Amino acid sequence: MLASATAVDSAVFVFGAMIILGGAFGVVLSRNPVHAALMLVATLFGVAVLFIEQQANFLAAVQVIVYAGAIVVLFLFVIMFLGVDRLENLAEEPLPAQRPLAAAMAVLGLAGLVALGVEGRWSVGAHQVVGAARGQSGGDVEALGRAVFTTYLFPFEATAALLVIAVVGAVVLARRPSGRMPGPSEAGGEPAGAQPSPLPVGEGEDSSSGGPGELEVEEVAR
Amino acid sequence: MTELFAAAGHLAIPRISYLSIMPVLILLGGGVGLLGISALWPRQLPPSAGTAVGVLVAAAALVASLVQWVDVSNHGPHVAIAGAVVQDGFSVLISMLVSISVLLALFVSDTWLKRERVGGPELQVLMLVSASGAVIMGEANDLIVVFLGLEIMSIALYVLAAFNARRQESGEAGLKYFVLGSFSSAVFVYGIALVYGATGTSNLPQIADYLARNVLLHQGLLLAGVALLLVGFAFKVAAVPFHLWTPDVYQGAPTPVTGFMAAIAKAGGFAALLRVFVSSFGLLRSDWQPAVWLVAVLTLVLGSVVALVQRDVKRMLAYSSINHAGFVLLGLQAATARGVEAAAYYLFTYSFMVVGSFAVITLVAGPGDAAHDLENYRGLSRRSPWLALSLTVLLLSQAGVPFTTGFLAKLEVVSAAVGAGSDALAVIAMVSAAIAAFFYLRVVFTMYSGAPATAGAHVDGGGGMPAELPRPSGALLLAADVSVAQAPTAVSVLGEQGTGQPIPSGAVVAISLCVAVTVLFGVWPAPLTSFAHLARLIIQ
Amino acid sequence: MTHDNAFPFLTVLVLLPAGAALVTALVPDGIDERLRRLAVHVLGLGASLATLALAVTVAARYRAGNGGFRLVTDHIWAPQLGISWHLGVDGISLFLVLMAAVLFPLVMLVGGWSGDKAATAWLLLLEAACLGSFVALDLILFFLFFELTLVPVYFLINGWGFANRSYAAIKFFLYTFLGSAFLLVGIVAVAFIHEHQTGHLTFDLVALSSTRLGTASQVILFLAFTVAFAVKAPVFPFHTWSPDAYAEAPTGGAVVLAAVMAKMGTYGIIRFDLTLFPRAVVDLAPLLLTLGVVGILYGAIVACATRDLKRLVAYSSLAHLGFVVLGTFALTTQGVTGGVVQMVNHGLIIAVLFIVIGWIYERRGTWSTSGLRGLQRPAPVLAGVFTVAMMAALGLPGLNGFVGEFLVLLGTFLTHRWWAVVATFGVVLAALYLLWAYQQAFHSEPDEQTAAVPDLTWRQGALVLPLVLIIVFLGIYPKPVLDRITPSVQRLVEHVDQATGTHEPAVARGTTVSHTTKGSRILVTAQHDTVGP
Amino acid sequence: MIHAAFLMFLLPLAGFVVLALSGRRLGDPLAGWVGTATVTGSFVVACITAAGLLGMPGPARHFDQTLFTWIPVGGLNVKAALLVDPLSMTMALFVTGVSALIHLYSIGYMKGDRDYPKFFLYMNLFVASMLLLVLGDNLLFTFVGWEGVGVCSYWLVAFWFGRPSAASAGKKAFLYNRLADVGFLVAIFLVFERTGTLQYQGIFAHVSSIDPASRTAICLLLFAAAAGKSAQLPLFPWLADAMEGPTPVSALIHAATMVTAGVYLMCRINPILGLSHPAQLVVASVGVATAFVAATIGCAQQDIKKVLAYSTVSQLGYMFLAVGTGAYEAAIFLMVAHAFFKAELFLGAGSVIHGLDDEQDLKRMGNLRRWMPLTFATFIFGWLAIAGIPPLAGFWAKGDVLDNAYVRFPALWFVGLVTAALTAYYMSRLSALAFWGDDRWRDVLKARPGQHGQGAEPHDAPRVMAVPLVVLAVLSFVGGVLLLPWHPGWAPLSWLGPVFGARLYDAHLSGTSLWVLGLVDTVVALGGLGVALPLWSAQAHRPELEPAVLQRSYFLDDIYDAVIGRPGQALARFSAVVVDNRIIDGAVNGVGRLARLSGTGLRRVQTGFVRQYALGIVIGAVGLLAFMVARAWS
Amino acid sequence: MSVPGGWYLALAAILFSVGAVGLLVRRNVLVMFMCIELMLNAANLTLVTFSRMLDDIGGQALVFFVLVVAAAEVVVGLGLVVAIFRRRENATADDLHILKG
Repeated sequence: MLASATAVDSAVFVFGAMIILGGAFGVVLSRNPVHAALMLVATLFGVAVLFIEQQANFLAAVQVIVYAGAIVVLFLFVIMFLGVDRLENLAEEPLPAQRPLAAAMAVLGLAGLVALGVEGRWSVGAHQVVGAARGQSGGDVEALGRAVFTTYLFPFEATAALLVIAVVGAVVLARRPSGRMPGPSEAGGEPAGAQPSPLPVGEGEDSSSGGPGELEVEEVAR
Repeated sequence: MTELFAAAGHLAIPRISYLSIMPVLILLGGGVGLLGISALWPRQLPPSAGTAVGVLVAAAALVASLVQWVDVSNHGPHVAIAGAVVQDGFSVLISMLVSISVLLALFVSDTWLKRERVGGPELQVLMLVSASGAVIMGEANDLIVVFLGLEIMSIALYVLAAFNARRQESGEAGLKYFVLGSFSSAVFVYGIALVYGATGTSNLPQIADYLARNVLLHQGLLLAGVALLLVGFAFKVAAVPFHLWTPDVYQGAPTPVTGFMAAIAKAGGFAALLRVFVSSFGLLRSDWQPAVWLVAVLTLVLGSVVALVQRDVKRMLAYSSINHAGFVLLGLQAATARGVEAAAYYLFTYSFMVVGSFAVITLVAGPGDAAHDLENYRGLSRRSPWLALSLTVLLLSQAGVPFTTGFLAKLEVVSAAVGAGSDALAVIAMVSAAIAAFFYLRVVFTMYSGAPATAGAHVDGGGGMPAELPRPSGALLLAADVSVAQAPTAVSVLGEQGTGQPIPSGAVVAISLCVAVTVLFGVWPAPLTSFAHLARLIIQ
Repeated sequence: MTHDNAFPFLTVLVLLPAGAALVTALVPDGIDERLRRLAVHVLGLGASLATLALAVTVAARYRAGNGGFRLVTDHIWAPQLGISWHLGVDGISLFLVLMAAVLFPLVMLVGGWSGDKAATAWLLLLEAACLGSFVALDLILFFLFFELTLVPVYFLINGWGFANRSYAAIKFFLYTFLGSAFLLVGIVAVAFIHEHQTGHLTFDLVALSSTRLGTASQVILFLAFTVAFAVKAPVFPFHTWSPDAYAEAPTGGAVVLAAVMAKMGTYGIIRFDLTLFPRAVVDLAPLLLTLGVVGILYGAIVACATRDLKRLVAYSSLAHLGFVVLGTFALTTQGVTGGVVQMVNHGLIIAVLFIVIGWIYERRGTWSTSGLRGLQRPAPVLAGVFTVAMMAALGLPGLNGFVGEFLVLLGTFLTHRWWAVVATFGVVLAALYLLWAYQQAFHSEPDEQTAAVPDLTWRQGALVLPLVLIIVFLGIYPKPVLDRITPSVQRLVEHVDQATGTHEPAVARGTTVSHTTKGSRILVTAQHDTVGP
Repeated sequence: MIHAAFLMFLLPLAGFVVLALSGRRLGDPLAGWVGTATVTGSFVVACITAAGLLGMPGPARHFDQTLFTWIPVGGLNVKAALLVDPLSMTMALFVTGVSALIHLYSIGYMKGDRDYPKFFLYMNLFVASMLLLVLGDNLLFTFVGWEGVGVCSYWLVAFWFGRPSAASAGKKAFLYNRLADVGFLVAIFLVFERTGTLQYQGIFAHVSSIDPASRTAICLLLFAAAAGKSAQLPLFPWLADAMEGPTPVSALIHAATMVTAGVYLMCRINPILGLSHPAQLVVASVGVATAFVAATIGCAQQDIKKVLAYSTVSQLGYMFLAVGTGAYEAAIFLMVAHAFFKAELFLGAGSVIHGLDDEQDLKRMGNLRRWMPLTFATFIFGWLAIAGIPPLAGFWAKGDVLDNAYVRFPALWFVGLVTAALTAYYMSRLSALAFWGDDRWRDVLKARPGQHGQGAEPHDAPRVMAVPLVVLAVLSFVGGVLLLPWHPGWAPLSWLGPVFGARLYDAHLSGTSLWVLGLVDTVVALGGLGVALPLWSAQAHRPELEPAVLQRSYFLDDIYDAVIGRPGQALARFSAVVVDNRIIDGAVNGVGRLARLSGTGLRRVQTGFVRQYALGIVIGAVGLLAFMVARAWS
Repeated sequence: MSVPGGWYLALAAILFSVGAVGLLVRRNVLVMFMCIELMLNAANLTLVTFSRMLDDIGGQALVFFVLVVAAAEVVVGLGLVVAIFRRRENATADDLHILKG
């Protein structure tokens, strides 16, 4: 089937797939979380490549910018910040039967999905419900923009709520607890007297790094 | 839809029917507004103020839902905003349920916040925003909107679960919830992708329409997507075997949050689940019904059986909530209008029971929110009789004792199941209810027994002595009306006599309301059942 | 079915004790203890006596006629669910209502809990639920009341019971609750089949009785219903909660459990099984008859080996309810009527037995026959009361127990000869264990402790006197009762006959036989060939 | 005046009620007089009623008095009604008469008893029940009386309940009767099933429509009941134990009246019985077998009352023999005569016992004729009567029975004859031991401080006790002589004709045969007497003549205990401990435990490790996926 | 003629599985998060593939929203990690098991 595609397309697909899978296995198999993060970047990049290959140029850009640029950086930041970058001994698995079962499940699930694909046992849906993806005058960016502001207007607005929560959540979580953190056995006790000072909370729309940013200041001050 | 694209280059923004999303807007706007107020407030915003604003917001959302209801009654159900949301009886019922739940939960958390002194209005904000997510799920008419609602609700809940930074359990609960929640979200998204691929759209009516018009040569893709969607939903509503997070999270989360979570997450999850499966995948019901049947059985049995051996009351109620999820699944499995109605009714009544129960648990837990062992409930009837009585009513209602809403809810779902020919499932459900009754009764019994029971003195020939008198000190039936009627004075009545500490009025209001609804509509079911009867999906 | 009256007697009958329960619970705790106890006492007793008066009024207004339901009230209660507040009495329920109404005031007084706020409120609530289940003509309404009884009883056992009370209470609750699980599903299924046929969702018994059900579904539904009823009654082998519950329950609780609540099970069988599933009833009659007979013999045999008086009475109760089952599934006028009469009689008898045993316990601190000796010497009146109840229990003619047992056995003999013959031996066994226990507890010379036991006080005597008188009266002159029960039973039996195409033996109905005081009658001998197993 | 019939049983019942309400206040002896008066009144009413009946023409001597409808259900319509006919009136007359005498006797006998009023309470109730039994106009009403006398017997046997043996004996009596009553009940069912009525007249009107097998079944079932009540094989062991009751009770209930109820019942159903030859044979055989067996046992008993008890059993056997041979009138004759002389014997024995401070052992009596002349004198009549010495009542009655047996079943006649010899033997033995020989009672009285004081000597009974003794002695003598058919116009027994029907009883014997048979009877009786009297007045201890097998009544009690009692107890224990506790309750608790166990097991899945939870989700997801994909595949 | 969609879909399925397995076998919470990102990417790839196969821009729009959700999740998730592991040395997911049973 690959042969029926043009050589370039095939090459790009194979290249992208290799990066993606290599990165993915890298994430899973890296003992060092930092390495894992970097491997993740590879995967994300590979996905972006395949996006482009499928004429999703805008998404490819967003993929690289948001994912690789922001999210992975955030990961790295937290890894460094918490100092949890110790090596993980992948050879041992404290939970019995975890790995064999995981492998078995993966094989089973994958077998199902892939078998469906290879057998061609799936019918795909109707064409062009929201709007054509190809051959648009303004390219995929305009098509996507049109879709987002018409058909997907409400979801688009709803993402605002999502971001608000992200911000508030990060703030709440990052705030230092005012009292001790009792273990389960001595849970309870008197609430500490001092009230935590409320963090200044901006009404930022998308400042996804706001929370940790504040945190950094505090931690450093300590 | 095509007319949108008629004029190339000109963007035809769809008309926004603000009424359709009014509850969402109110909850969301209220949350953000509260955030703003607290930021602008010169000092720490007192919890009462946060509660007040939150309650107002919730009440406004409730009013908005009522307006929606009038609208639906007058003009019939309709879709809005480019078909992304739907306004029908079912969605209105869900948004009312969510509004009321968040209102009650705010009352409860007010008490908790004051006692634990864990800071500002973020709790209320998160609750409001989370509630908005649940409302979105209820009115979502597109898989992606479902997903977004689910995420809005869940992400807020992750944070809420971890809200009490002083308790390790809270953090652990939050993280576990988050890891597993995101994992299930990923599965869910993958499911969306497959369904999208199989049908070419993510819009629910369009999916139904596509399935109605086309005979799929191979259903593999579609059914795989359906399975994965089911996994995502089942996770949210804590159906076995996707329930594993539930006990840990319920136990670890701050108690008011647990109540809130139990009510909201179930409501939102089931709302979307019912809509997606019954209206979009209705034609596939013969395919997914057996799966749901199995899941429901597992859920019913496991929920009741494992709860038997719990000593932590919160954890026990977590398992009980799993059991309840099984009951709601009966409504889904029926996949009929009656089933949807029954499920809606069940969710509606359950939210009162569960919020009320956790309100009492919040109070009993005491400072530090840690006293959740069954032993902590021993003799509660003496320390604060009305509290014990209220919990008794709520637990009995959960057990399905007659003349409570809990019974009618079970009756409704069982009716739906039987009506759809799932008699065996109905029987299993009722048997599980009987098992469940045991652990509810155990709590009740513990509350009403003073000293450790005189064990071993079995009457093998009249050797037994008449029991010392740990006697229930009130009549169950009355609790509701009494506590409502006496709400102003109830503060002192409810007061823990041992400590002389009055119970905050917030919790009193919440508990009274929950008990009142549970009993009132148990005795006089007509209004609520008629109301639930309106919970119709736009397409079935 | 006629709406005889504008005044809703039955609704008031149910709501009066419920309302009194509410008021009782609202008696404030703050006031002076004596005043509070007095208020509670007056409330509890007053309400139960008022209920009794109302029940007597109902009975007085009841006209047997064709045996249909009387004093019917029918209001829609939950329209979406098809539930209606449909109440009515016929001959079958009338006397159960009366019996319950008679016993509750007594229970208020004998428990040692008069003046206790919680106990009184629970009891009143229980009374409402018991009466409700006897007069409910809507299946869900019945189920509601049927289940509602569990809660007060649970609390009464748990709060006021004896050493092992919590085990007994929870066992009772769970067991019966579990049984009800099947009942609920069965009820709903019937209603849906009816809806499927008529397009009308209703749980109304009268409406549902016209539902056409296939044999297979009848059998399944019958079993679902009957399991719940069998647990409640209890019918062998679903009885093991009862010895525990009866033994651990306080005196009044045991009285209500055994005398009133047990009847809800057998009443349910008669009222619902026979009405809704006639074919299954006929087909499965041998099974149920066998269970009844086994219950009769087994209860008696186990009772023989029991030294605990309360448990002994529990097992005897199993045997007695076996008679009710037997009579019911005999499906003859005599059998079913006998079953109904037996229910009432057993209620009265076992009430006296439990009350007296409670008094024995008060006096001697035990109810084990091995711990008692020679009670008759110091307490002859107490012994006398016990003797009367015991004699009634073992079916001595002239006391009420005999009428029911005789009718049951006779009615059974007409259709299922050998079951009746075997069951008749249960009568012997009843004498065996009762007399044996009596001899243990009451005969011989008393030891020192027992010799000092006081006899019944005047108050106690006055409490049981009405019951003893009723026991004697019903034994001598049961006609007023039988005249009201029989038409309703005949109606029911006719319903079964019509639905299944079977025929009650001509002898039982007595319609085809000309009848004179001289007893000259014409019998078609050919009919006898169809009789018997 | 015949309409006053209901007063017959209402009077004792009223006595019962009065005594129940105020017996304690009346006290000793007023309560006794109240009891006696009501029964005497009852006797008077009986006489009046009988006179009324006699006033009617022979075949129409039948009067039905309906009091009220008792159990009306569908086709069943049982009335509380009395049937006054010659048979029932015969019974009623002698029941009330003997009862009145025994009540009178009891006033003296029971003097000083703790529960004096209660005794008369029970006695009155007994008389009322007995009259109900006799007068009932339908099977069920008869059954009421039947059970009523049973329960009164229970109370009276266990009257001295302080003695465990008395309490047990009462229970035993009741249980044996109860067991037998199963037959009665089933017979009632069968009768109703076949005829649709329980009224005697109605049943008899339809006798012909009852199939023969059912007829036999009905008869045998009723005979089973009768065998219990009348202590026939194999149900007689209770009667000997019943002697634990006060002696007047033994005299009234266990000799004169209640135990004869079985005979009465069989006579009552004679229209059915007469049509069933198998049943007749069974009745006769069982009767004669019982007569013989009981007589042999009677030969070896030491307890004076037990000898009398077995003799009662034996005599009842004769009565059944008569019933079985169709000689109902003979049965009734013997019953009445037996009532007189056996009551006499019991009361005499009671007098002896009374005089010896409650000593009942024959071996500790002796030579009492010296000390209790009146008792002795009256006792002689009873003794000779039962022994069959002419011209006392026993001779005629027994002769009548044997004559009929001779005609119908010669083999049975022979057994009956042997029994007659035994009867004479054991009664003479008793008399010899009690009234002749040495004063063996001296050490007994010395050892026991009784009401007579240490070392006191036995003496005759007080006057209230003496009067009945004398009256009954006279009746034992006269009863037989007067009833003889002295001339055709004087045939008191023929008035039973309408009840039994002439066709059923016809001896077919010539005058000569009658004389010969009578002679044989006399010789046999004298033989028994002649052997026993010298033998036992000389020496009280003759172990060789009292084998254990007879002393212990053929070990029947032990056999029952081994065959029924102990296995029964084991079964009960097994049912209670193993079946109920372990299996049924165990299953219930096991289900509970299973739920708990599975709960405990399943909670182990909840390890707290988030990765394992994820694995759970994956497994579930893969499972669902596999299920769905599999559906798509197929 | 480009590569057939099936290949992309299979690739996405493999990626999804690898992510899932990673979540199951890794103890480091952050790496677990990364695995979730892998799974989300697999979903995105699927969506884009379908978008191309169906010539429908809707699929790409969905990807857009998934991206936003992923971002929000990561923020909160990392916030949680920070809150919990701030004072712990080298904590792993396995160390969190106070709550169990």
